[in-house]
Amino acid sequence: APLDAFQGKQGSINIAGGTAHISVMKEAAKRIMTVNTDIRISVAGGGSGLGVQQAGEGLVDIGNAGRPLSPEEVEKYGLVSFAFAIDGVAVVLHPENPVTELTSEQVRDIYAGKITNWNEVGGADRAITLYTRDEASGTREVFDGKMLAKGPVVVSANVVPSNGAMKTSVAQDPGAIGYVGIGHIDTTVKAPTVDGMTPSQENAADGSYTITRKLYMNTKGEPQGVVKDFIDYLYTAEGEEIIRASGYIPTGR
Amino acid sequence: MISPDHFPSIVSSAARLADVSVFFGNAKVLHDITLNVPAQGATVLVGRSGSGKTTLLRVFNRLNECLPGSRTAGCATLRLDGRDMDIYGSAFSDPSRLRVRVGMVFQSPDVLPLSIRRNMELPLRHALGLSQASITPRMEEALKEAALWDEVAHRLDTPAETLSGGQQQRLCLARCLAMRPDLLLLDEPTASLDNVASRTIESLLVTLKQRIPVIMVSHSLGQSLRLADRLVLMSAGRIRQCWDRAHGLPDIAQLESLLEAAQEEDACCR
Amino acid sequence: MISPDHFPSIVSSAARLADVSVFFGNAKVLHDITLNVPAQGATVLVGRSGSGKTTLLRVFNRLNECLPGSRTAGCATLRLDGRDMDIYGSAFSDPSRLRVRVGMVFQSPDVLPLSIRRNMELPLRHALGLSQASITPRMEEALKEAALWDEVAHRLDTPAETLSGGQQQRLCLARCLAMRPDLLLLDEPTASLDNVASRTIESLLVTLKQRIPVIMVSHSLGQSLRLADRLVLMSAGRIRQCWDRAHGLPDIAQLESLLEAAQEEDACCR
Amino acid sequence: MKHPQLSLITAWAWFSALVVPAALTALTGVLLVRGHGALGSELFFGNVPALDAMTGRIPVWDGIWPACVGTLSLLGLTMLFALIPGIGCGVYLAAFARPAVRAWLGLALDLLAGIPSIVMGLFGFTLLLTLRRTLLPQTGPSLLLASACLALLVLPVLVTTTRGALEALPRQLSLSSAAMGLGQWATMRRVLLPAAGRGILGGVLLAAGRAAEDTAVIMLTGVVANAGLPAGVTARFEALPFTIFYRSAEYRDATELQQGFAAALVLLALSLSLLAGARMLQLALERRWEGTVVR
Amino acid sequence: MPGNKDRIAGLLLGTAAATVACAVAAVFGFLFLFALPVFTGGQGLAVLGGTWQPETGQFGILPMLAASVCLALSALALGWPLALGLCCSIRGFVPAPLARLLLALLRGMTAFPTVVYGFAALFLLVPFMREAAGRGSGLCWATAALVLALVALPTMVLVMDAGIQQMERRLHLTGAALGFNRRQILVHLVLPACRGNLSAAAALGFGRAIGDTLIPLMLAGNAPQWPHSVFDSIRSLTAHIGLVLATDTHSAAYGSLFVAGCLLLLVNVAVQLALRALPTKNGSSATYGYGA
Ligand SMILES: Nc1ncnc2c1ncn2[C@@H]1O[C@H](COP(=O)(O)OP(=O)(O)OP(=O)(O)O)[C@@H](O)[C@H]1O
Ligand SMILES: Nc1ncnc2c1ncn2[C@@H]1O[C@H](COP(=O)(O)OP(=O)(O)OP(=O)(O)O)[C@@H](O)[C@H]1O
Ligand SMILES: [Mg+2]
Ligand SMILES: [Mg+2]
Ligand SMILES: O=P([O-])([O-])[O-]
Repeated sequence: APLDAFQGKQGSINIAGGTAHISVMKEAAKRIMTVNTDIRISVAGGGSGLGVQQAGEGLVDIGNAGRPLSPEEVEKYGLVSFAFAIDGVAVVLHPENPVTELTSEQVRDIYAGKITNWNEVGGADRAITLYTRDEASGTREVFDGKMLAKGPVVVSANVVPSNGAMKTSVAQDPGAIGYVGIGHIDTTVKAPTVDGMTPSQENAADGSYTITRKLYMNTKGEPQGVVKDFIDYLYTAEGEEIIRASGYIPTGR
Repeated sequence: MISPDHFPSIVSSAARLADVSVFFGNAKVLHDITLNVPAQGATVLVGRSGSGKTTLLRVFNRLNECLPGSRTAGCATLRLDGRDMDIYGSAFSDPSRLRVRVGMVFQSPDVLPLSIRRNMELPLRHALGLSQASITPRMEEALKEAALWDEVAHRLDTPAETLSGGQQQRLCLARCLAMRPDLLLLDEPTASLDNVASRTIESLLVTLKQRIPVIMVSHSLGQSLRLADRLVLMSAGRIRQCWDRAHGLPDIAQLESLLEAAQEEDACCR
Repeated sequence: MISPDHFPSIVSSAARLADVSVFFGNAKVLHDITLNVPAQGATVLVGRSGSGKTTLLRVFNRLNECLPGSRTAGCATLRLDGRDMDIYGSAFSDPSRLRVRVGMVFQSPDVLPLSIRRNMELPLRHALGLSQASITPRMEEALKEAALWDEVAHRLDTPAETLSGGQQQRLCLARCLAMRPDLLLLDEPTASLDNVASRTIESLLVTLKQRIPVIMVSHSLGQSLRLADRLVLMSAGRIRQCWDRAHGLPDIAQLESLLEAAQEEDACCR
Repeated sequence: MKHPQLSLITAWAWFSALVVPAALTALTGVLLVRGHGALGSELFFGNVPALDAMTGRIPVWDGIWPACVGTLSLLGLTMLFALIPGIGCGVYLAAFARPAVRAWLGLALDLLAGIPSIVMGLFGFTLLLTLRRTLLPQTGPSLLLASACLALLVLPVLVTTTRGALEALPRQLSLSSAAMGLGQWATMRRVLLPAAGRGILGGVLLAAGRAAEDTAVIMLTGVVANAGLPAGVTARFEALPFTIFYRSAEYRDATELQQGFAAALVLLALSLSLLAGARMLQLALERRWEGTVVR
Repeated sequence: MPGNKDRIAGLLLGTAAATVACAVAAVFGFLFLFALPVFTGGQGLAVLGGTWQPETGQFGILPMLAASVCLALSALALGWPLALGLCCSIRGFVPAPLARLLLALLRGMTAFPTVVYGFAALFLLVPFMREAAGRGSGLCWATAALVLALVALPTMVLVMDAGIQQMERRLHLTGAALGFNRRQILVHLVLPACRGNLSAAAALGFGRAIGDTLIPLMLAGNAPQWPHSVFDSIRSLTAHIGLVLATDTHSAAYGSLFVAGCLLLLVNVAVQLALRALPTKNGSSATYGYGA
């Protein structure tokens, strides 16, 4: 079994960064530590920026990011990236919002503050409340680049610090619009189609939904010891099952 | 020696206590006191420490109620506006309405941490509700009456705490007098002063007691005998003996031996 | 009247001050005091309030140093173990070693908020470092000496604060005596007590002063004259006059007028 | 009425006396209503058997047990670091320091007291970076670092309450002790400290309360969402307040949310029992020092 | 020997004090050192600008400073009068049993974790504010200010009450004998004499409100805009630090966080100095004893 790789080993793995990754990391860590308590794994969030920063500074062993590393980051820190899953980034609304389809232009205008009421895009007469992510977010970077085409975001948009917090906020606010990794979508929020594309992992995998990104694990230099074992584990069949269960499509190595 | 509820020389009485007892928690501190306070002159309470003098004094302005655990039983009346009022009755459901009519000076000068002027004005304004126009003349008059005006007139706005002990005590007296009380309670007003300062206060009291009935406590037997029109000896929460100047006060030696005799009784209450 | 540094009747002296001045901040509170305290009997300090009596007393156990901003100049010696020791000198770089030899009783009874027993034991154990075995008999002996044993023997473990004022004051005295001091300082030890209680303390002092040299402050002129073997009149931080019982003490009236005369001088120091 | 000012104040006093408890009741009510269902061994240990979880034989990933242990270790370590310097400094300021030292150190402490906890966390983080670049390249965020920063955060509370409690004692108490021949330290140790015990303990309590509830400092210095029981002082750890903060945003389903509410209840209970326990300790200590028997 | 003991004790205690002093110096020193490169690196003025838009290279944190100050002041404006009202309640304006209950409640509130307030408010107050405002998300200035007022309340009450209790004990017999009732004593004698405690409580409350991270982070919405309306989403300096810490250690955004930290320190220094400059009689000991 894949977990046999950890037999008789010991050491610690500290993981932090992208909030989209957490459920995968946690489940993997749980399984590993259950068979071998000598391996200690800690999992934290913080956002992709934190993952890159802390892995770069050597504060964690694996720094997760929901975006590719920039060439400067690779050069400055000597980071090595391991993509392990594909995730789409989808616009999400409150489930009671009647709007079911949007165009990317409408999304851009909404985030730019040109459209301020849902009735301008076929919804009820209700003010739109905007939610965006913090500066360190990989999800935000993908959304800004691929959905908004680097268009502006009004300064009055609420800022939330994680994918989970985004889902929670949108789920509570009838006028909300926000965005999360597709893996986070459940019944508490609703994802409208964008330009006719339905956000789902299948569509993200087969390319019919284009606003996608990969999820990466980053290490400073080539991974060693249990850290390498951990990364390898996520590429085994059992690892891919975990990734799928969290709502992502495994990429394989 | 005469009976406490009948001083022969009494023309009219300023206050009367009938069977008044005071408890602190479960301890009975005053035992069924019956006392008649004449409308003229000074009534002086003497007795060992802890015999209940202060407590008795506080019966007259219901100040015992401000101490935790106290309870007062019995009947106490005060002559106000020509009528005998039950001070523990419904007429004074708010005891502060009684206290503005009864002035009290404590053993140690309790000036407020304010200027001299504000010390005088504060009770007049907020307890009596007087207007500024009537406050200023009252203040001056009271300070003169307490023989303090000349010493403080030029420094009314300095903190009262910068006055000497004797001056502070006279300020407290003046503060009472400005309220135009119907009865004056003095708890060892010269205890914390040196000889010379006490003499000043004493001579003030001699004139004052002509005008306002005074009940005072004194530890100094000499002072008691100098000032008293009536003398009340207390021990262990009871009135032991009363004298009247008209019928002859005891001398110091006599008083001292009486006090000493009371020691045994006090010991058991400790 | 005699000179302060030479009492004719002195056989040997317990303490000597030469040109001692005490400052609080910039204020000079004692001015070049020179005083010779005989090894026998009581030296009583009298004077108006604020004349520096307490401060002078505190010179002998260096307690002024515990008050913020104080400074002492001049020379003070104490006779200990047959030698005259400079108490501000290097022999007492730690003043608490001096203070265990000099007992002090304050004006208001300063019992610690502890049981009676712990009040007695605390200084014996922690200042003298005695063992429990030697503490218990010392405590009993001292309490007997202070005429308190019979009253407290059955309640040694009750809070000392439940004692009466007079009892508390005697407890403080007993606490000092248990330390077997070479000099006893008493600051108005009966000021907060009633006549009878003061008499008890007074009669205690009469026997005590035969054994231990006593320096005491008193506000009561009567008491001063009863107890004093030497009388020192202070005003405005200076010694004005000294008397010796052997050469005749003044009478009360005389003393009072002297005090009153000192008033002007004091007024300028207020 | 003659006193309109008084009636106005009376109305306001009643208003505050009603509105504050009402607000508090509403907030705790939410926790109780939505969280009580999750109180149970599942909340603490997930699906791991309680005994295995407590001994750490099987790591707990879905319960708050590691967070509880983490918070308690953090609290213990913090107090270990803070108590002695805090109380020592308070004593020094109250009795031993020269006036100039007192004024400057007092100012410094007031400034320290005003430092926001996130800034203290930031300090911890910069300290860590500096240490890594210089003396200790292997260090990382840890229980040790977090409790050291927390100790700094609560230090001024300890110092000021100790100092205040000592300075509030009657001056006569120290004069009497000195006159009895007790030295400066003996006076402090035997008389003043015990007499001020109540106030000092109050300060300790306040400090412990802050250490137990703080999130911002540890967020930057070593707390993580999942780590199991603390593996040592140099390892990362879980802590209740952070768990609650994390759950409030990251819950995946209704059960996890309910557990978040329940965790908040647990932290609340922990803090309040700390308060109650200290109060009892205080009464016992006072009785012992006074040497009086109950009658 | 007792003398030696004293010397050793003085030395040890002095060491404790010196440790504390070093710690204070270290905290200030580190933060200023880390903030310095921002200014020497030429980004200084950018950081002290009025717009935060990292995409366009604008890293101004002044809106956050304004938000922090506004938030703290409004929390104080809500909390301080309530604290005063509660003090009045406790000291005689409501029946004694209720007063005792209130005091116990307030003592308990000091042990009430901030995160618990934030969590409960997220599900109770936020939806309510959203409906009340009729716009926005309910995550706004007003929500955070309300909860912060509650957070800062018990400390303020206890500091005020420490002084009031002491003063009342000193003055109540005198006042009563002059014919004041208990409420008049409180209003006319005790409160004026406790001004030191009242302003110390305000300073403490302000410090608590401006220094809190979780409440604004969870409840204020975190939009980096200038505060205009109480229903606006705003970002405090503390929340800003929490949010931006995750960025690249060499970016200007990262540098801004040390400037934010220093700004918070400076505000704190200003409050402390202002408090010291206030003419108070018993101010020096005003903040003490609230733990008792
Ligand atoms: N607030 C109180 N609570 C409980 N007991 C009290 C209180 N005030 C006085 N007592 C008790 O009542 C008794 C009488 O006290 P009171 O103060 O009236 O005596 P006193 O004659 O004025 O004594 P002194 O001459 O010392 O002032 C004492 O035994 C005292 O212990
Ligand atoms: N701790 C202190 N700080 C500053 N000044 C002081 C201090 N103690 C005493 N003084 C001043 O020293 C002078 C003498 O005070 P002292 O207490 O010795 O007088 P006293 O003769 O004992 O008066 P009393 O009879 O009122 O006790 C006074 O003017 C007083 O103001
Ligand atoms: Mg009395
Ligand atoms: Mg004196
Ligand atoms: O996965 P995130 O970087 O958007 O938190």
